[in-house]
Amino acid sequence: MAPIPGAGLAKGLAVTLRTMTKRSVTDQYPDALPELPPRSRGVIALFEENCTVCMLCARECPDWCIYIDSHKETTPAATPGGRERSRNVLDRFAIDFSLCMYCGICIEVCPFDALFWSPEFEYAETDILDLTHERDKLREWMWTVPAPPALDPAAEEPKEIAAARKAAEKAEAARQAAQAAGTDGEAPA
Amino acid sequence: MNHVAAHHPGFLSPTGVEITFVLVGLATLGAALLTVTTRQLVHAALWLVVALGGLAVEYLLLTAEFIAWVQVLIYVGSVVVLLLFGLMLTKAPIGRSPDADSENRWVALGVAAAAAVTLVWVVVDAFRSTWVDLHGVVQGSSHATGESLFRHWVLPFEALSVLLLAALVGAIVLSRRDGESAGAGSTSGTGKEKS
Amino acid sequence: MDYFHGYSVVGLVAVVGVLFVTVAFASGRLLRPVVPTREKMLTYECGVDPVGEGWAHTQIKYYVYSFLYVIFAVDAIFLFPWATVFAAPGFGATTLVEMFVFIGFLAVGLLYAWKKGVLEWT
Amino acid sequence: MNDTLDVLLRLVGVLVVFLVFPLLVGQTEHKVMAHMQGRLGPMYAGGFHGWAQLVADGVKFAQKEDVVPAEADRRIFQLAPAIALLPYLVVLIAIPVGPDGFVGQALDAGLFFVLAVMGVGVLGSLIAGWASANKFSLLGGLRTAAQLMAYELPMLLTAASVAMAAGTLSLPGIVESYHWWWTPWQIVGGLVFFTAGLAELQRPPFDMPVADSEIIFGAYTEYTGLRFALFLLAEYAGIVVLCALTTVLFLGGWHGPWSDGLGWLWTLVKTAALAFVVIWLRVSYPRLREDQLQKLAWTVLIPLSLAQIALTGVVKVVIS
Repeated sequence: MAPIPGAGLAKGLAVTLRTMTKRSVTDQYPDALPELPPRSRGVIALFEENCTVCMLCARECPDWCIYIDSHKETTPAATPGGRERSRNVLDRFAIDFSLCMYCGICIEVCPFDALFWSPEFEYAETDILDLTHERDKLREWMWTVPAPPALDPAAEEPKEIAAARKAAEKAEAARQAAQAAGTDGEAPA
Repeated sequence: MNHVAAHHPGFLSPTGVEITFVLVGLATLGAALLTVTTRQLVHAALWLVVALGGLAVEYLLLTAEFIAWVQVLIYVGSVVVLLLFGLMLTKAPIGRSPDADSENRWVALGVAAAAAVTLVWVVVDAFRSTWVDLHGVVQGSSHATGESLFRHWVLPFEALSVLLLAALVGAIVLSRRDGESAGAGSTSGTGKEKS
Repeated sequence: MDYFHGYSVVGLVAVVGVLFVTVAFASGRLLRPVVPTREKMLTYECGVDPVGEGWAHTQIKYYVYSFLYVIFAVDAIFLFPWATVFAAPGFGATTLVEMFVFIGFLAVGLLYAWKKGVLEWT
Repeated sequence: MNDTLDVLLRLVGVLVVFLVFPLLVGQTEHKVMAHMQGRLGPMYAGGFHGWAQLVADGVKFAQKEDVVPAEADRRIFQLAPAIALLPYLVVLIAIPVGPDGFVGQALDAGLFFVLAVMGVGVLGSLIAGWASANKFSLLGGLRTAAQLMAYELPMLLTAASVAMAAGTLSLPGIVESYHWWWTPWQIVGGLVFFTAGLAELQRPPFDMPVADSEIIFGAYTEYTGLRFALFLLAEYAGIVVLCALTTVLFLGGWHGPWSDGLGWLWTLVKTAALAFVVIWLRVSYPRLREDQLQKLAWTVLIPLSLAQIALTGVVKVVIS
């Protein structure tokens, strides 16, 4: 309820005038790069050395924008008389970013940590077909993937590190046990 | 007249004014003819703009400054807008309207010629010995118009206001009845039994 | 002769304006491409093909606004010659009253229109 | 010879003002509007804060294809921008900038001339709306007509009020007889005049005829390239004319608070301030609905202007 007629109008004018005198919030993007928040979803990068062509990402993708081709290679048996192994070799890994909706499901489901979010976002193209990026480009983006953020100091140890540490401890224990056994065996002998 | 022109070599000498007057008059006449002969309704309205504008220039050349701009303001600025508004409201088509011809061309021509002859005769007869003094004081300035209007013609002026009021009320009454018979929701219930 | 001088300058401005527009359009013709296609020449309706005709039911009662306007404009015209003389010696209060009578009638008309609900659109 | 040169200078001056000032207003609008919305506005064209943005726009417009829809009335469609633009150029010559003949051409009925000719410009958008053969254009044209008819009247009435106060219709004459107490005396009339002028120019918040969220761009929907640019130029030239006219009629033109020495500068400063207000209003207020527009004109502005006329008449007769 405005006590004076037109008070609301004056208030509107005051708001715009005040905004004009303040600094604008525009990022001058191409001149000054934006400060991206952690975990920015810019583009999906492929760490292809980790990929086993399990196809989980392609199957889980809601809009089917991941294309994977592969073939099997057999490696001769490592030991004479052993069985020869077959191995999946990646031929093509492409993501069509004109279809991708940046849901990140492929990254979530990848069991071997081959897909990562990169904050890189400057990959606009003038032709929509050029938005399908092949594995070399996806591999290049891997270099822009930031290191995972540091853990909370009070957090539980990461599982893989815990596993590695346990393995290392076990090996150390075994080595020490062996050493001990070696010296012990000498003593009674 | 000649020696005055020699004293003031303006852009338009009195003879220049006369020549311009005749040329603009011819253009106005042409535009008026196109107005009544074109088959395209909106084009007719636009030719009317040209004709009315031409008339305004004629007034200007006769030093009737005030009337000239009244002509522009009232006729070009509002009567033509009224016409165009009406044409647009009633879906004036682009292109020819076959029913724009009432098939009475010759009768209309006769009426127009008779009206023109009467008007010219009356005007010439009435102002036989009066001449517009082009190189003297401007005779149709707003000051002069106001002076004669409020010194000599006060009563017609007041009568005009009554006339305008009548026109206003008439327009409202007519449009209200139209609006209600068209089934438009109206706030007053008085007109319902009429339709 | 000041009068004709003044208005010939006004006329010249109009001529300059017409020249400006002509030159602009002519040079535009030289500068711009002309690549007509059928789709370009279609009436624009936000991308879909035009539907129906460019006409919808419009209530003719809005036309009364234009009548109101013309009548009031004719009224307003008389204010101008009046404005130049009413304070001059020999006119004064009488002329003021005359104009008030004139405007009074029109104001009655406006009140009538207001009362009749013509000035509301719904 | 001297006379011819003088006239030529005035003509060139008017044309230059007509082509430059609207661009200045437009560029100011770009920047002011951006900052009022917490943005920066154009920053690249021309280098320094995008000062050449509108020049770049002009170059772009001139190179664009001129599309005339197949259904349109070709000739009239092409003519409409000129009709919308030219009246403002013609009007500009009668607006006084400084004392002692610093005006394109002083006319005895200057005020009346200006109002009459400005009314013609609307015909441009009207016939553009009709000739486009587009239903949105037609709606825009209808709204333009309705808006003109509602707001021309308060403009006329308040201008008459100033003419009464000055006792003349000549624009330099009006400024000549200005006293500082005119502004408080005519303040209501001034506000009504400015508001009605904004509405005639279809500037926000009175931009119903070009409401882009409803009818695309009203009468200008089908226009492209240069013709569209001319419509825009007409709008900004209209702002210049309206602000200059309000300055001359209600704010005392070249009269400054301290000295009249830099008269023309005062006129320009006041005009620029009003142009800023025009932009400011655009940023601050939402668009009025069509019925609100009509109601505002007929039930607020016209009664107010009639009251202003009564006040002016009484005060003038009492003091004379």
